[in-house]
Amino acid sequence: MELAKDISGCGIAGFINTDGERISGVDIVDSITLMKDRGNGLGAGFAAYGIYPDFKEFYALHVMYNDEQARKVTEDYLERKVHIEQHGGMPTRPIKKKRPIFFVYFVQPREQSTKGESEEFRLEESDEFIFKLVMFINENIDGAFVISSGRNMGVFKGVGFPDEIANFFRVDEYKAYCWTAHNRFPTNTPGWWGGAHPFSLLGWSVVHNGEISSYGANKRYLEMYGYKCTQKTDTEVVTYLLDLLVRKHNLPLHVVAKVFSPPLWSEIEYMSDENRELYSALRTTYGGAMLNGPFSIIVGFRGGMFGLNDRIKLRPLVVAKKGFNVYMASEESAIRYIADDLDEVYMPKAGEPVIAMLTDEAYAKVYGSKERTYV
Amino acid sequence: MKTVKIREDNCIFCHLCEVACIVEHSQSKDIIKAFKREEKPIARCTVEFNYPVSLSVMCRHCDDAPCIEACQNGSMHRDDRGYVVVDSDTCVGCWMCIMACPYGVIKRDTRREMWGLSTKCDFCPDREIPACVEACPNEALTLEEL
Amino acid sequence: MKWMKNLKSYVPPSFVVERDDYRCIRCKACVEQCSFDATFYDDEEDRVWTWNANCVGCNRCAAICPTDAITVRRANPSYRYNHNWNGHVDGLKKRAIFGGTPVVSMGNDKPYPIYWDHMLLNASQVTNPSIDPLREPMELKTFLGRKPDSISVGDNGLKTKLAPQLELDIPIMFAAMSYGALSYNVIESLGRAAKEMGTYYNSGEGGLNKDHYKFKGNIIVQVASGRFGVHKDYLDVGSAIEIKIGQGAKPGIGGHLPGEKVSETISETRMMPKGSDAISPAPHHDVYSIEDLRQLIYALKESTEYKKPVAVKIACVHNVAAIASGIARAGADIIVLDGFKGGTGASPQVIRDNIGLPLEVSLAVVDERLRQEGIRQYVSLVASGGIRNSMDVVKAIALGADAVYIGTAALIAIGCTMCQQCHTGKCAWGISTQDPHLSKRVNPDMASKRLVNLLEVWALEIKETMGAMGINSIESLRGSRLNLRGVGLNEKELEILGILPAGE
Amino acid sequence: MKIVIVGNSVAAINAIEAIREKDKISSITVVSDENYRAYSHPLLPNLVIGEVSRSEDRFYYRRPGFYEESKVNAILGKSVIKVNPKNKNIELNNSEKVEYDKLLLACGGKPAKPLIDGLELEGVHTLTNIKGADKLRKDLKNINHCVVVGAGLIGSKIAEKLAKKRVKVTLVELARRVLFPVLDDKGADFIHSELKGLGINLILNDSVKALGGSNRVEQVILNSGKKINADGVVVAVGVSPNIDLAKDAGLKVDKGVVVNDYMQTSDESIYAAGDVAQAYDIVYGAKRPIPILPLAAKQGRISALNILGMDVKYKGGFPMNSITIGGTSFISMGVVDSDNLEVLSFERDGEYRKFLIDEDNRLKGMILVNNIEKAGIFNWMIQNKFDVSWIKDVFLNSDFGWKYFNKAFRVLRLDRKIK
Repeated sequence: MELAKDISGCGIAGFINTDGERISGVDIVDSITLMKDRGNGLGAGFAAYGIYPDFKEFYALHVMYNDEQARKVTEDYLERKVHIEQHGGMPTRPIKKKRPIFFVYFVQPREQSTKGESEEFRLEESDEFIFKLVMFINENIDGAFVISSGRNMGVFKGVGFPDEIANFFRVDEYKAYCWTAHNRFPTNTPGWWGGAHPFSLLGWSVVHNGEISSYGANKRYLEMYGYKCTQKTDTEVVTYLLDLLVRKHNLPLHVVAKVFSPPLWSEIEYMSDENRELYSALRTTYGGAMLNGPFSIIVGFRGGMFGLNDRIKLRPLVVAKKGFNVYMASEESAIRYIADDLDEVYMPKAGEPVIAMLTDEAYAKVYGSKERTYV
Repeated sequence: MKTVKIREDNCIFCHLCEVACIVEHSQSKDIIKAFKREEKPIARCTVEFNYPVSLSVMCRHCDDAPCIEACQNGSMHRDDRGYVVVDSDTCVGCWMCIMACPYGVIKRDTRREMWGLSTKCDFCPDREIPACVEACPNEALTLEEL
Repeated sequence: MKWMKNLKSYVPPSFVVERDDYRCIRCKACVEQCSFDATFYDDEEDRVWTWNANCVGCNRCAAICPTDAITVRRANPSYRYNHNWNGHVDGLKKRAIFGGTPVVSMGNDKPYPIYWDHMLLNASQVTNPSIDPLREPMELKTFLGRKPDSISVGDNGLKTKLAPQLELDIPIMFAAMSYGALSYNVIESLGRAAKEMGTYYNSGEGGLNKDHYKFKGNIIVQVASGRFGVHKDYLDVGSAIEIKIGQGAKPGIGGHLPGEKVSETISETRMMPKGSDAISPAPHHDVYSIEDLRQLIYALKESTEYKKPVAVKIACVHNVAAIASGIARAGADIIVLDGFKGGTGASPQVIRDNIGLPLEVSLAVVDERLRQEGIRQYVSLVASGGIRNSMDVVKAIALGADAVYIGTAALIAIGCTMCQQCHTGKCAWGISTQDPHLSKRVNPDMASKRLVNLLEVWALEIKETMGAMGINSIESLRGSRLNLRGVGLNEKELEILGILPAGE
Repeated sequence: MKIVIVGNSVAAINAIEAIREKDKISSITVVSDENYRAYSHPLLPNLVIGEVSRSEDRFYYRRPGFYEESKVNAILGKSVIKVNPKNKNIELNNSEKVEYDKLLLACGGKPAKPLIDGLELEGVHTLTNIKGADKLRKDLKNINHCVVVGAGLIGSKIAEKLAKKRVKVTLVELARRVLFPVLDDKGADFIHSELKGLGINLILNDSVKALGGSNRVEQVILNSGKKINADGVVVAVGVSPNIDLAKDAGLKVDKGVVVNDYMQTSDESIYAAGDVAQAYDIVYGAKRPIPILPLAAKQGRISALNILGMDVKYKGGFPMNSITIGGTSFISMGVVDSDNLEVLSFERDGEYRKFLIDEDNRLKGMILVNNIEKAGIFNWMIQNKFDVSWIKDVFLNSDFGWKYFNKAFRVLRLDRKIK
């Protein structure tokens, strides 16, 4: 088979309409499917933002079960911990191969669930509550895995080529203002449904082409802050690092980019005093969060999309703009296939983040509040 | 002109400069033969010791060499490289150079039949780096512009 | 033969010096070099002779001999084999004859397991590219000191002020070895090398000679229980201050510099009378608890206006993790872990050989404990005691160290042959001696160059290894135990080291 | 510039070399009454007994081709009869005149004439030049017993050489010891025993009054009245500066030609150097002629540099001698015997060391016998008026050397930072 050679790792793609216009999943499926030889059928997935406007206040838990027993245990647990507004099986089309079962739950932390069962809960810490909930399920409940847990977003992923997965999850029927997609060529971990990408936690979803050679260091860094890396995948640590640095440490995204892909010390030496102090402090403090090794990532988050390369640009990433639309992909063809007459096409420099955000109006329209949060 | 710089702080009193000098000026240039089979040449450098001081001293190759001025028949002369050397064919062993040398580094070789021979550092004409400098294990002798 | 052997010792020689008579040219270089009176020249016989009983096996004579005429061989006394008693016979005799406990030097030389040699490193293949350090930037810069959990960044840049940090261009420093234990020239060499390589050398507990104030910016000054040479200027010259609680080679006991080694300059530097024994007490007499340590840490910080990180050095002992945690909470910025293979200038043999823990294990448990407690950010860990090569450094960093100290390795680089005679003050290589004639044997120009070479080569080897693992900055290796796999270790050892067995 | 040099020995040759180092253009003319290239005067005794021949390079002061390479016009075998400072020329004995811009008098010394009757007899020789040496060498077959008059450097040396040739030798010296100005009694004793060991009959405190014989010398009559039958006599009572030319030309003369610190005579175009010149003696503290080879060389160089207008000062010299008689070598410098100076001395196992130091702790003179190799260090100390107060205690150590000096001084000296 021709695919046996001339392979280059994973393919990633994503686009956002910064005006908040919701677009069907057909385009993203076309775009990622075009980069067929960047995958090998062992994993594909999509993340979509703005797909549950009716439940935008609720955390949408996409949960994958290996069996009914797992579902029962999980649902018991969920009922104890959270208020479930609505739940049900996720809409799928028939597929020939063996597959897990998928359920979606729209939940809110339950204020009354306090004593004896969990620590004290305060409303402003609902993100943290859900974070712990997800960590608990993923770590402790056999056969259950939360594949996404953000509000007004969701992840669809599994083992197969992108078109198969899209077909299975009926991705074409969803409408989102921001889509990201992944076509997987796994090397480190065996292909399983939960291990497919995007990897997601709360509002974060990450698609990633590459391999984080610093995985071991990042993992232990995260463990110090309560993150359990259960998936043995480096995309997982990227997701958790984003959650830690942005949600908990309040670092702006462009600064996070410099934590992930910091400038060389030889570059820092020649910076202005102010920047030198900043970058030295970043590297000194966040050495454990530095992503070392080849990667290009597209991160979806509440209200925006973020693309980044490793600091010496060992993996491809193309950015294009057309009107309100911002596209990112491993290959330019994947963008041109779904959008012609592009205003601008370029390859970002190593370690230079590309951040596309909903306009303020669009954000308010989509999320019903002007005050932005990342998750 | 480069000369051997004496770094007494590094001299460890091992005598290897003398050994190297003897070998270099021997017939065979073989260390065992020079010491055990042939007439052993006189070392041109001398290691002095007065605890804790130790240092190897050899000709400083003065710019205005008094030994040349004192020589009665032109045997002590400056060679093409600019170093002060003795013409052993003509030296008559009058020791006038010894009398003049302000560093006291010329030795007497009285083993020739008729004439004595002033023996001093010739800066190893067959080598790029003098043997003593090369042999010093602790860089107490270095080749430098003084 | 000029001398008669001390027959009452009843101990056969440990070494035999063999001289090839054909090769020996009687240049007497070996005679001058032997500082243990083992070699002499008999002019009547025209022979160089060796008194084997005095030979310590330092190999100085063999190294200096221009004709390679000398071979120093170990003389294994052919006592009848007895698995139980072999290796103890001479020690028993010495105690019985001399009535004192033998003092030894350098590190533990007993065949305890060396965990470094049971850990293998990872490398990239295909899926992530390895990096060629000769072409690509490869960063070893390391900062030691307290780091915050997070920093905040405003529109005008950094809002969080970082605690003072030690900046290292290479995560290898020279361990505490005092002026007094080592000769002036060795200290000079360490200082020069540290300066050139952008790292630090540790003054040790012997104070700092005024001449060496020129290395300001590359010195860590030590405050030990003897408080020798500790004063305002001394603290000011240091880039960091290290409180020595314990030392790997002799946990639980103090130090002893014999009066013979307390020369004029040593006496001046240490601020003590010439010729008197320099005794470091076992404990600091103002530190009898962790609270006292906290007070000492803050006293030192106070006196240096909080501008310098304060390190605490401890010997690795059984509950090292808990001790380290306490020290971190007591306000130390850096914790130095000194494993039981760490060297010394003098230690009772029983202590050196039987007390302490391996560095590898201690480092693993301390790093893990600090991470579990969420305080790993607040202290830097420096691993020390028996780091022998660059891969030990890589493995130490992967286990969780921020940097390492090297002592013995540095001394070997400048000549040491591990003859373990430091305590005699007669070091034939000019390293652990105050004899002005012997100490000339270390030429600071050459020795510092060799130290620089060593560090440069190690740096390159570390970079090569990092490149092989596909990372280009040392922080991505730090604590990355997934890059280690254990071989030949049992399950419990693997668990304690926090590494997977090979194949998993 | 036209430079003319009268004389062709050490001072002249060194002057030529110095000029040619700096100036390749000026013409140099050398005039000498001896028809030989410059040779080594100290080797004359060796020449007499055939240890060295005139065909050997060893005998000469410079190698063949020296004059050509130095582009020197050498007028050899002609003597200068007159110097005309007014016309700036010299007159040769063939009436030829040679013009000069600068003139260097380096005409050396002439043998002192003792007041002895019968010096005109056959078999009576002097030994100040090749001619005398040749004459003696040819006469050697006729000599069975030779009386050497004067036990100076040449006298002692020729006595030793003749004795080696199995000639019976009697050495007569006016003073109480041989080599009177160069050695003290103890030092001279070493030579005395060497000479006696060679079978030389040594007569001290006596001098020759007359030589007897009809055609050839047959008898030597001493002041003491003693008569010695001898068929050969070598008169070696020293040399005196050859000042006649200078005197005739109206230059200021004393014992030698008087020169200033720049080796310039009373005529600013005329310089003098070597045995003829009367220059400063550091140890003596006044100007006097010191007829020794190293000083002639130095003065030759300095006068040449001044001729070229380089303003180089002569710092002065002092007597120094190195001689080997039989198996004894000695080197002496400056004052060798004095009652006013501090004297350090040491004698053991054939080694003799003596140092004379003044009240300012300056070394004034010294004698080394047999262990002579560090002599030059003392030479430097005398020359530079070195304060020896802190080091004189070790002067008598046989292993005296650099190791005894103060470290800072030693390092600077050996680095050639202190000249």
